[in-house]
Amino acid sequence: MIIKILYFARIKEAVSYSTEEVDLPADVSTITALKNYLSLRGDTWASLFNGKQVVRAAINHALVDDLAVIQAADEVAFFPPVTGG
Amino acid sequence: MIIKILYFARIKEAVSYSTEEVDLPADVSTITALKNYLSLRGDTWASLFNGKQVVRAAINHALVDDLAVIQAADEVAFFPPVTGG
Amino acid sequence: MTIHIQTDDFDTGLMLNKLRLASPSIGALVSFVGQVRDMNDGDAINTLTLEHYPEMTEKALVAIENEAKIRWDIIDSLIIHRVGTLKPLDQIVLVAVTSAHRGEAFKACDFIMDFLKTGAPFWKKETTSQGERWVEAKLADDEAKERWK
Amino acid sequence: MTIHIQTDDFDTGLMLNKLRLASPSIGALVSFVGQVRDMNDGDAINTLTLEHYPEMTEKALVAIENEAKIRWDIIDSLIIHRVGTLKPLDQIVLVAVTSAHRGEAFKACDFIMDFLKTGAPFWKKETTSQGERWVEAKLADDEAKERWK
Repeated sequence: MIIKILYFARIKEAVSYSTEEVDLPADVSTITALKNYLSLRGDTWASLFNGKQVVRAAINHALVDDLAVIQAADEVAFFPPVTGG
Repeated sequence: MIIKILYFARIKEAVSYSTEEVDLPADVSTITALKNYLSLRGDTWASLFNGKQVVRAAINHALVDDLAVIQAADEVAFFPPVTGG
Repeated sequence: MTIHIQTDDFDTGLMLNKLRLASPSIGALVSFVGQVRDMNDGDAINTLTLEHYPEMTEKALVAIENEAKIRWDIIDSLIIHRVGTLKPLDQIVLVAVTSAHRGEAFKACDFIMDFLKTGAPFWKKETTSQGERWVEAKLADDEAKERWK
Repeated sequence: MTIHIQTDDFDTGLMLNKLRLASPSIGALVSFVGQVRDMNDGDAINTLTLEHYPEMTEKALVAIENEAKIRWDIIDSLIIHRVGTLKPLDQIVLVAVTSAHRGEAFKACDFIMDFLKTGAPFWKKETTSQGERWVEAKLADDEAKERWK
């Protein structure tokens, strides 16, 4: 399935992407699975998602936890804990 | 001893005084004693201080309770619970 | 710490900007504005007249601001309270507090309002179509004050 | 309920007056203004740049305002949040809440700030004499949010 992924702030800088479209294997259907899948891209990605720093996720503009299910055409976003206000 | 008494709001209207000087007998030395002393002036005063409505007191611009001691030249004020803000 | 008791209206935006721009160590400004409502206890309000005890008012408000400054790490505070005759939509009171971080300013502003409501010598009289009446003190205000013990 | 995300500065006094004068049933207006401080973690701040996730930001803030309106008896609320590059003494955010009585507006404004701080997709990067750095989220903000459970 094809989804859109957005990256923000520190994470955007780390991966050098702000947005991309990816065609996911059928078994990559949760945020955890997506993190693991992206970690295979190399050290930068692996160290980003190794759990040492908090990476928050949103699906279709709503904050979700790592067990949230991803569906085709979803917009997934990865970002550090927010610091507005 | 001579003290000054001020009245505010509903109480000022009830007693028709805003301020007066009174020469108190020596045994009238607390707020309670002063309330009792003033109650002798007549029905209006007695009903004001009979405890059915709350009458707050200040001595020299500080809120006090009924056991507070009055001294010569003090400024005593009587008023209803405050309603500012 | 500033206190103004006045009959005139005040410019809330101007006062808040002054307070906020006083120091770049200020990160938070919390303020409360009280306004005259058009209804009270089911009756339409024409005017609201505030009486106070001038010699005591400022002392009471200084004591409240001092207590707030002892309890919380705030940078500055401001109280403006009007007296005289007001009408619905008029501003009655402005309380504003600055601090480095928001938690302190929120608590201090809330605290100052609760103590002003229960300890500063102001009294409200309102005129309605039924005539004049003194506004009754609210039990809710005494209860709000109890939170800070 | 109004939300503005903008690069431009805003006129706090004007916005507060508009909100307050919208109805004579309003008795209380509580507001928070956040300002860029000149120091953070011991370093002098030259600039602060706010990035956000535009498609999500407004949704997140609407959800927070809705939740505040469910929890407390408030009349209206306003959130203005700036993005882009700011400097010390610049305003970052305004949150304002109106209600009939002050308790509701105080709680709702405090609540909105706590949830904005932990749930709205804004990120701050600051430049100091040491260079650029992302501002770290604070544990204190997560703890503040826990108060509302």
